[in-house]
Parts: sequence; C-alpha cells; structure tokens
Amino acid sequence: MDFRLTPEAQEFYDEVCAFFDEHLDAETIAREERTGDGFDRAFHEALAERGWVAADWPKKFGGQERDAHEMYVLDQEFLRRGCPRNTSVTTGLVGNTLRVVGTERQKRELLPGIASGRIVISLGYSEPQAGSDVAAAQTRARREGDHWRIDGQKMFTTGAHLTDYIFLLARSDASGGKRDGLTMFLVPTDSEGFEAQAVPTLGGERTNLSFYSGVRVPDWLRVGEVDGGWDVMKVALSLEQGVGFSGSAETLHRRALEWAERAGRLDDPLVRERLARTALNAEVGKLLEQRAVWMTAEGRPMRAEGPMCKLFTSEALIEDAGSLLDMLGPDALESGGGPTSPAAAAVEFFQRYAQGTAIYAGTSEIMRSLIAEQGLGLPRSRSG
Amino acid sequence: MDFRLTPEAQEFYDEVCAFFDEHLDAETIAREERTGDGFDRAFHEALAERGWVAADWPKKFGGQERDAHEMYVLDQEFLRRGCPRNTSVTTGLVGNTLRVVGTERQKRELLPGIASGRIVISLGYSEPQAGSDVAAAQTRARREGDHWRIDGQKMFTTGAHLTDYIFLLARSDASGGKRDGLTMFLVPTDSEGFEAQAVPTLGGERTNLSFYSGVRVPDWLRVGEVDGGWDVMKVALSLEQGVGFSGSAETLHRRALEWAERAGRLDDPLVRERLARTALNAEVGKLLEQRAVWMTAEGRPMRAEGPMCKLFTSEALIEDAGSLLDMLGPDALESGGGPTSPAAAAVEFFQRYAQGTAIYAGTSEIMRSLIAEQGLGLPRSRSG
Amino acid sequence: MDLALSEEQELIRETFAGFFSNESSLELVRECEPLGFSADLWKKFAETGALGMGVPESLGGGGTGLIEMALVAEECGRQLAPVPFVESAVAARLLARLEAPDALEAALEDAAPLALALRLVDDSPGQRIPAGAVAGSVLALRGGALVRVSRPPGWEPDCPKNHGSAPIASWPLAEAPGEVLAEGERARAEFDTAVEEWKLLTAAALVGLGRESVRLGAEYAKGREQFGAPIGSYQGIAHPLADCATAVDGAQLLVWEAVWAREDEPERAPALASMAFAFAAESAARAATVSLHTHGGYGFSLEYDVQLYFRRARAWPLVWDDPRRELQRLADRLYGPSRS
Amino acid sequence: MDLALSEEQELIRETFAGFFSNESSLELVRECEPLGFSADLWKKFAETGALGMGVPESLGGGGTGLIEMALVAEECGRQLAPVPFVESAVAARLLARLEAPDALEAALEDAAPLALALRLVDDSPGQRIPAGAVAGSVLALRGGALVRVSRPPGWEPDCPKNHGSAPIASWPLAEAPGEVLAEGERARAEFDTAVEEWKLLTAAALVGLGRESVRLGAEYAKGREQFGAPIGSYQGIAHPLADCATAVDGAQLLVWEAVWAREDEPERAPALASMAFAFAAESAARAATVSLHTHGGYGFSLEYDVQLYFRRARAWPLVWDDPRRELQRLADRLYGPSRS
Repeated sequence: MDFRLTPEAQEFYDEVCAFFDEHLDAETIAREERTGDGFDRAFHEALAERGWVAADWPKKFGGQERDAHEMYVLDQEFLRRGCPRNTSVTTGLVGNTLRVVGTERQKRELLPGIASGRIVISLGYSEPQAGSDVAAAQTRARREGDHWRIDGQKMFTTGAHLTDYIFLLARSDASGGKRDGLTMFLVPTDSEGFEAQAVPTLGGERTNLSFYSGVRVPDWLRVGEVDGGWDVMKVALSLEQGVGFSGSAETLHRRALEWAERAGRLDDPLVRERLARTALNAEVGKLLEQRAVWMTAEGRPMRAEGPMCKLFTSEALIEDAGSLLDMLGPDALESGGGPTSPAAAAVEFFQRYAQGTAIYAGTSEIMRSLIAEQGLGLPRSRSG
Repeated sequence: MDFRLTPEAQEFYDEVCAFFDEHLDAETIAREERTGDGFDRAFHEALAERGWVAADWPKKFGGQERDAHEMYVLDQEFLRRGCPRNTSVTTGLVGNTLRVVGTERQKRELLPGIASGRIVISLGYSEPQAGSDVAAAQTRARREGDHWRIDGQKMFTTGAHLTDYIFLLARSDASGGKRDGLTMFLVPTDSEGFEAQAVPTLGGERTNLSFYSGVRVPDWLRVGEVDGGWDVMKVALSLEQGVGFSGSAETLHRRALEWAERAGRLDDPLVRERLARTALNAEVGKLLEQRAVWMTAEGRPMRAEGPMCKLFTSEALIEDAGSLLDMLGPDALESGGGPTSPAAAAVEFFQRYAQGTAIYAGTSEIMRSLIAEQGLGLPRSRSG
Repeated sequence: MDLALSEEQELIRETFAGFFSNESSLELVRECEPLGFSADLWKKFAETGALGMGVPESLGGGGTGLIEMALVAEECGRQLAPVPFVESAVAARLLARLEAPDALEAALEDAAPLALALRLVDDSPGQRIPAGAVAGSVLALRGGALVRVSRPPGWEPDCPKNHGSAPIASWPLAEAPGEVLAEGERARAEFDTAVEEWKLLTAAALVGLGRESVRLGAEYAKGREQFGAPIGSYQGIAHPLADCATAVDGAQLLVWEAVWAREDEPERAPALASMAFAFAAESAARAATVSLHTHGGYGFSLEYDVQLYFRRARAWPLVWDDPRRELQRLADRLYGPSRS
Repeated sequence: MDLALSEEQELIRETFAGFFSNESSLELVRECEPLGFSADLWKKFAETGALGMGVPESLGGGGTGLIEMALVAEECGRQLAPVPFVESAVAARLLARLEAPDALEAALEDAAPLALALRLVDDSPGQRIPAGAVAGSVLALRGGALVRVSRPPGWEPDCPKNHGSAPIASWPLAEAPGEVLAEGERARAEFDTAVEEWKLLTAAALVGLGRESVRLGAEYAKGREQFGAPIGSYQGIAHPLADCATAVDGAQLLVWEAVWAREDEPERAPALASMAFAFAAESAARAATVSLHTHGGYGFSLEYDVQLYFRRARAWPLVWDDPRRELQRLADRLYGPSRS
C-alpha cells in the first residue's frame, strides 16, 4: 500500500508543472475566461510538441507510453490551473477509441495528426431530444455509394467551432431497437452543410448546437461496423471512467482560504468548518480518482469505481462552492471572473462552474443509477 | 391573516393543559416508556369522561363538536408530553371513518362505545408483503352465510394486544385488479383464531404481527360495500392527512437546550446553530400542520398539504435528532429513556423515535411521490 | 390560525402578479443584465403607487401593512422583476415613521429609487448598498444619526458585476453631506426596524423566486422524455422537487407569520424574522439548484431561464449576509447573546 | 498510488473476516446487549494473537503495522463484534512503546481487555472509558504521567445503558493507585499517539459498519417487492444507497491513507487522521440511516439487524467526540489553532 505518486508520475509531475509555468501565461487564461472555448491552439501545439497530447500512446503513434498515473497527473494540473482543457480531453478520448476500434487507415491517417496537435476532435453524442438517453439519437446517416449522408443536429457539441472533426453518433437504421441501427462517424467540420452555433453556459464555457444538413462523409471515416455504433460507444464511454474534479476542489479550497486570511475571518468556527470540509472533500475525491487510475493502470476490472469519482467530486464541488459562497457574505457579490480572479470572485466562478460538472459526461442521476446497478447489483430503474 | 390559535382553541388548550397536568402522572409516562403500549386505559377513560376521545363528533354520538383547530391542539399536547397516544389516534380515525361510511347499526352500536372510551381500535392495513403497497393485501375474507371467514396475517398492527377491534383490509375477491376485490371489516380481537404477537421497535413502541386463522366476523361488522374496501380506505387515508410531529420537535429542542445550559455549552456556535436549526424546523413544521388544520376546518380542498406536514416534520426530526445527538459528544451515550428522561437521554430517545415517524402512516418516499403527483402534477413513479 | 387573504389582499396579489407577468418578462430581465434595473419598468411600477403602499394615507401613501407589501415582494421575486421595490418601499416607510414629509413626498414623486444602507456607516463605510447603483438617495445610520444622502452631482457609482445581477453599489457615505432625519435612540430604533422590514420583504421575494424555480423544474420534468418516459416519472427527479416544494411552502408560511408577528406577537417577532430570512434563503437556493439540475444540460445553458433564478437565489440574501450567520443571530434572539 | 494489499495483508483480512463471520454472529451481538462484550468470543479472539499483532515480535507480539490492525478493525466493525479489539490493541502498542515488558506481557496473557482513557484525567476525571466496563486495567494520562490503573479489587464499574451498547464505564481514575509508565513530554507524546491510533482504528471499524449497512440495505431492496417491482428499482431507494456506497468507499481510502501517512508522510498525518475520523463517522451514520429506511417498517423493528448497525454508527465515534468538533480540530491542524 502506497499513497505516493509513482516515482515516474512524480517525476512527470515536476515536468508538467514546469511546462505549465512556462507555457500557460496569464493571457491564455484570461482569453479562456473570456471566450470559454476550452481550447487554445498555441498551448495545444506546445503540449503536442512536448509529446503530451497523446502521452499515453505507443511511440509509433507519437506517444510516450505514459501510464494512467502519469496521465492523471497531467489532467488534474489542467484543472488546478484553470487551463483550457475540454478539447484536449475529447480529442484524447476519440484517439484512444480509434486505437481500439479504428481501421488501419484511420490509425495511420489520423493518430499522428492528433498526437502532433494538428487534429482536434469534439464529441457529437447528445441531441436536443437525447441527453442522458444518448442511444435515442435521431440524427440520420444514409449510405450513398462510398459516402454517407448525415442529417440532423447535436446538442452540447463542445469545441465544435474550433475542432476538425465531430465524433458523431448517428442512426443508420431506424427499424430496430434503440441501440441497434446506430453507426459512428468522424465528420470533418469543414464539410458543406455543417454548422456550429454557440451555446453559452452558466460556467462561462462555450458549447454548441451543431447542425448537419446533407453532410457527406466518406465511408472510411465511419468508426466501427455499420449499425454497430453502440459497441463503439461502449468503448468510448468506458474510457471516460474515472473522470473527476478534485483538482477544481483543491483550487476552490485554496482561493477561499486566501479570502478568509485576507478578510481576517480565519478564526470564525463557521468559516473554519466550511474550509475544512472542502479540504476533506477534495482529499476524498482525489483518493477515489486515484483508485480508479490505479485500477486502470493495473488492468483491474472496474464496477462502480468510475461513476463514484464523477458523482462524489461533482456533488461535493456543488455543495462546497455554494457553502463557501455563502461564507463570503456580501463579499460574494464580486464576480465575473474565473479560477484565477481575485479570491472572492474565484469562489463565485466555482459556484457557477460546479453545476456543469454534475451534468456533462453523465448526470449525477445517471451516475447514481450506474453505481446502484454495477456496484450494488440493484435492478435497472429506467427502461431502454 | 392570523397566526394565533382561534379563541376557542386557545381556551381549549388551557383546559387541555390543566387536564394533562392532572391526569398524566409520571407513573403513566414511565409505564409507557417501559411497555411502549401507546395506550393507557385509565388515562383513556379519563379522557373519555371529559368527552375528549371523540371531541370532534356531534353531540348525539357523545362528542363536543370541536373543530380541527381544537383537535390539533389536543393531539400536539399528547406529543409534547410524551403521553401514550397511538391508540387514541387510530380509534379516532376509525370512528371518523365509520361516521362517513358506517351503517346505522355500526354507528348506533359502536360510536357511543368509542366516545365513552370503552372501545378502542387498531388499524390492520399492512401485511408482511404489502407495506407501502397496501392495496396488495392478501389476507382473505370468504363469505359464509351471514358471517365472513378471515385468514391471513397483518404486520404493524399497533395496539392489537390491547384494543377491541382491528379495522381490517382483506381480499374478498382475488380475480380482479389489485384495488378491486378488497373489503374492510371490524374484527373483534376476542374472536377465536385471532392472535397478536409483539414486535418491539427501535423507538420503544410495541407494535404487533396479528394472525387471523378462520376468524369469524359477522357481516354487520363489514365496513362499506363488499369488494368496495378501497373506497373505504380512501376515506380513512384522507383522514390521516396533516399528521405531523412538530410537537416532538418542540420537546426535542427544549430538552437539548436544557442539556446545553446545564453543560455550560450554550456559547459554542456549533451548539447554538444546531439548537436554532431545531427551533426553526419546529416552527416550520407547526406552520405546515396548522395550514392543513385550517384547510380542514374551512373545508378547503387539499392537494399536497397533508403529505408535506408528514414529510417535513419527520425528516426534520430525523436530521435534528441526529445532529443534536452528535452535539452532546460523549454525553450522548446516556440512554434508555423517553422524552422525560434526563436531558441527554431524552435526546438519545428522540434519535431512535424519530426514525419511525418517517415510516408509519406512509414512508417519506410515498409522501414525496404524493407531493410530486398531487402538488406538482408530475406523473406516477410506480405502478399499481 | 386563519390564512385567508382579505379581498383587498387577494386583489393586491392578483394585480401585481398580472403586472409583473405582463410587464416584467424574463426577456426584460435578461436585457437588464448585468445592472438589474429597468428604468422603464420602474416608471410604470411607480405609477401603481406600490412604492408608497406601506405609507399612511395621511402622508400620501396607500396605507397598507407590511403583509400586503410581502405579497408584492413575492410577485416581484417570482418574476425576478428588475425594480428595487423592497429597498424603496422600506425606505419610504422609514421616512414616514421619521415624519420627514418633504423627503417622503420627494421620494414618492421622484423618478429615482430610494435605498437603505443596511450596515452602520461607521463600521462599513464601503458597504455595497442594495439598489445603490440606481438610487437617487440613500438612508443611512452615520455617527448615531439617521441621514439622507443624496446622489452627489456628477458622481457615478461603480457598479460591480455580480452573481445576481443586482444593482448594488458603494456610495461615499462617510464623507457625503447628509440631511439629518433623526438622532439618538430613535434613529437607531427606526433604522433597526427598516433593516428588519428589508429582511422580511427580501425573504418574501425569495419565496416567490423559490416557488417559480420549482414550477419551472416541474414543467420541464413533465415535458422532457428520456428512456421512454417523462423524466418526472423517475423518483431521482421527482423526489427532490417534492422536498423543495415543501420547503418553499414552509418558507412562505414562516415569512407571513414573521410579518404578522411584528404587530400581533412582538415578543416573538425578532426570532421569527431571523428564521424567515435564513429559511427562505436556504429554500430558494436549494429549489433553484434542484430545478437547474432537473433541466440537465439545458439548465446549464444560459438560454434557459432557470439560471436567472439560480444566480439570484444566493445573491439576494448575501446582500445582507451569510444565512448561517443569520442562524447565529437567531440563536442570539432565542437564547440571548453568546458570552464567547 | 498502489492500493494492493500484500499477500500477508490479504491473509489477515480473510482470516479475520472468516473468524468474525463464524464466531461473531449477529445473534451473539444481540445476546451481548446491552453490555456489548462476549467473554467467550474475547477468549477465542485473544487466542488468534490479534491483541498483540501490532506489538514488535521481540516483545512477544505479531510485529505488524497499523494498517494490518485497520483491516482487522474493519472486519470487527462489519460484524459488530462484541470485543474491544481497538482499545486493547492500541493500549498494547502503547505499553510496547513505553518499554513496559512486564505490563505488556501480563496484558497479552491476561484474560481481561486493556483500555485507554482518551481524555486527560485532570480535565475529565469522570470520563466514560471505551471498554472500561470490561477492562482489567486502564492506561491514562494523569498529572502529566502515563499511568496504568488496575481494576480495584472488589470494585464493580457502573455500566450505563447506552445508544450503541458499548462497554463504556467510568473508573475512579483520579484517586485509584497507578503504576507510572512514563512522565513528562514523552508521556504526553506517547499518549497522543495512542489516541490517534484509537481514532484511526475506530474509523476503520466504522468503515466496516458502514459497508455492511449498505450491503444489508441493497440486499433488502433487491428482494422486497412493492407495486409490482423490487423496491431497488425505484430511484428513491436506489440513489441514496449509491451515495452511501460512494461515501463508504471514500472513507475506506481515507482511513488507509491516514494510517499509511503516519510513517510515510508524517507532516500530513494529523490532518488526515482528523479527516478520516470525521468522514468515517458521518458516512457510517448516513449509511446506517439510509439502510434502516430502505427496510421500511422492518428497519424500525428490533427483529431486523440493521437497527444494530444504526445505533452503533453514531455511538462509536461519540465515545471520542462530536464529528463536527473533529472538523474544528481538522481546521486547527490545517490552518493552525484559532486565536478566538
């Protein structure tokens, strides 16, 4: 039993910190706080140059064969620093899915581009009528010779205004069951008939509604079998396991503590309790995450450990951000910033940002159902 | 708008207090804490003598025509004083049901006995396999000439070892839908084939498992139509509307405050917060109850107001009892008493007692579903 | 216990429910962000006489009690109306109690809202004053005197962007000239009354906000289908909404009781006011949070209205203070001040 | 991060899981109420060598670390074993550290459990000592000295009936003769270490209790049908259990980390210990409460086992203190002591 970072991860962590110190300037953070893009090309290219966009990949695809521990260290540093992150996460996720289910041509033509930072990819799962019930997707894919014609729209296509491909879940056959007749594609965003429309959010992040009107996608960009899209989704969703936000909780704690010190309020038991609670929750969240990382690294089969990270860290962040905002009293009203704003405004930012963490990549209700079913063996509580 | 007791209720309240002061002696309370019977015949008869067992009834049935406000004052005083109460509640409920749906003979032969304190009645709704889903009752009733033969068992038949009748929900026809084919009876507990077996509870109350083996019940003790038992249940359940426990919350607050004063801990902000929270919750609970009482008194149609009383007061009592028990620190370990025990032991009692309030007369899950459906217009979340 | 509203009270409630539904759409609320004030709506609202409704008729007001004002505040909150009703109406009553007819008349006829500085100027010279960003004058307790400070000519307040898009601002209260309206014990007592009234009407507004949050969530849950059923048929969605509906009902009753008690049970009134403020704040915050999450991803998008409620739910009470500190004040009022 | 147990650790866990499953049935737990002690089980348990497991082999112990003891404590908690493992094992380690071989040997061979008074005798002469009702001797810090007080001949402790049926009792610690084992700074430091170890192992026992509570609730929810479906298919039942399962997993990891840190990250160890104690206490209380209510009316009957877990969940940590006061201690450890 050992709760330290592995020596490799510790060494990598030091390198990561040095990298962020050098490349993540105040201007990049300010731009992110302003635009909510979740992506900064210059930073992403610097990251790629360092070999860290796909650091976990085999060397032949441009990776460094870093393990789950090291990848975790990198990911949490994005969170702790408030660095543009969303597109890195989605691109890595799609890249890893391609490594498992992609064709040789897809691997050959796309993976190097991803690793080199040239290609970035968004997820196109949700639709206006298919959110938690993602398998209910209605966006149509119709075969036309060696191409597919895509018609429909997707919701919450984060990054779609900047990325090169949408990793799209579409209905290729509407005659069968909900999870049959789905097929997945990589849709180039420079296709005719593609459009992304901004959807601003409470947390300041920009996401998109994306439209597909007769978009033509060559068959080689189909991922997985025809009508076998749900199998691909299962791979992709399993790679999202263990997502957590303890890095955000750490930053929230640090900034709120800074407020208490400056405001001379650190002797108030109600202040002390709420700060200590946040520190405690950040620690528990980190441990749940590290367990999932360790199990991934060891190849141990997971049951509910992934959803537990997501559920605990997002719900605790919501609870703590709200309680720390209240703690500020009238100081809470200063706002409009991001995690690096003056302390009180940073807490206000987290109160907005936290809400999203319990929604995207699976709501808390879905996480609780997964834990009940996979972890406790309870029956399903919803059909389909 | 007026939040005072009505003048009549205020006058009645003073009488009630004087009555309790005179008739509820320490011995009765001690016996109740020891046995958990929920019934004390001497006290009940004194209550009847005063005309308060059926104080809300018309004078011709031995009542005093007291309104909902006055009845509420009486009921909450039982709670505040830790007086044996369960059987009074169930007897009154059945009496009121008989007043609505009873035959002339039932009214003539039973109501005077109830009002005079000679007849007390338990509820026989739940079964081992039919708890929240009470309409799933399997206890059989078969017609045999002018009698019915009852076979089966009931769970949580509180008071059945002391009462004279069980107000029983039975299945008279198993061929139709769940809510069809139910019939209700008053089963005399001195019938051959009837047996009550003690089920002790965490809160110290005794309840019972009751058995019915070929119990013969004359048809005149059938309540409502044959196979029309669900209509009777609807009447009986509607009379339970507005049950709440704010009187217990008041007592919990008073006893915990007493502890804090004696222990010299009333200056600790963590102590002050928890006491103040309990006082706040007791006030909110009382207001929700008084609203339901007022609506009943005015004959205003209720939607979710009844379940809100039950849900709020029981969940708050659970939350507050737990939090006040923690507040006591090591003093919390003194136990084994009732609401009138030394202060710390009284808090420990409420921590056990509180759990039952969220279970009997409809669990919190059922209350939430009723509020969602009747108050918010949401669809049903369970079948049947 | 009699919860019936009088005919006049029902009329007031319906009138202002109609007024805000018609005149203060949520589109208007959005247009007024981040300042949180519509001069146009303010003008129309002032014409209803609502600002002076709680002022005696002899002084040109409507002569109603605080309970009628709470009904209006609740409707304000339900529709997030971008007008500082609570601040202006409470300040007008303060002027009336202080027998300052000229200042009162000017205030009721003036185009600009009135504001009240909730904390002592000597302790908090830089305090952010609710409605301070748009007020023509501010009533404040300074050096033991209740003063009326008019907006200095040419001076423009700095209006910080804030969580609830509330028109708060700091004023140069410590140094600006002010008209003395009262001094000594009377000044302090009337100031304290005004702050209590502000807290109660803000609690009423939070009840309206909380109730509408629950309604928005329930409507969404009825219409939105996932996994072949309306999401409102899942207890994971329905039950938290039921808890919130219960709490908001309780908060409404508590606010009404606290207002009622000021005249009819004055010895319980201070504790009830703290209870009402703390509980309304918590219930509104919870209702808005649950409703936001009921909306799933849409709740997080700025396009849906629930986020407007979510941000104000916590911001409105925080103009005064942390609800948990109000619980400490409640303890002071119930058990006497702490000696520690 | 490496959460794998060593082969030896796995063996310890399995051995004691089996031991308690076989020897400490919940029927036995009921039979031992209200005292909370089985002399018979104690004897069998002592024969496993568990009491001295954390004592160096050179002193006749098992030579394991605290983490192995936490595994045993967790299994104790899972089965609510009526033996004061935590108290005796912690006290034995204290004797070992104090180089009191005679006392240690006597303790390991003695039939009666050892106990530790958690608070200074000078401050709390009447404190209720965990395992005090059944202990042969108590270690305590009195007047700056660590003393071993043997049960006075003929004296019988007064064992108050208590919420968790724990064998607590007050001893005449202030006046009874005692063997001085250490004095001065060393006495204080070793006493503090023992208290920390007691808190950590109690937290481990609470993890076992919480985990078993969730399991009992989930099993019931799978088997119990209402409205034509297992109640576990209703999110109103399933989702709270999922929250509890998550919290209990988190508590286990936190306890393990806090134990591990005592050797490997000593500067973080004090804060982690407070975190572990507070979080394990809360998680266990919540898990037992949710599980009890999952059982509906049966949960409230004494016949079902969940009430045994429910009562102990809050009682075990309260032998030490209110979990919210432990959060204040956590703040002291993270931010330095409060100056107020």
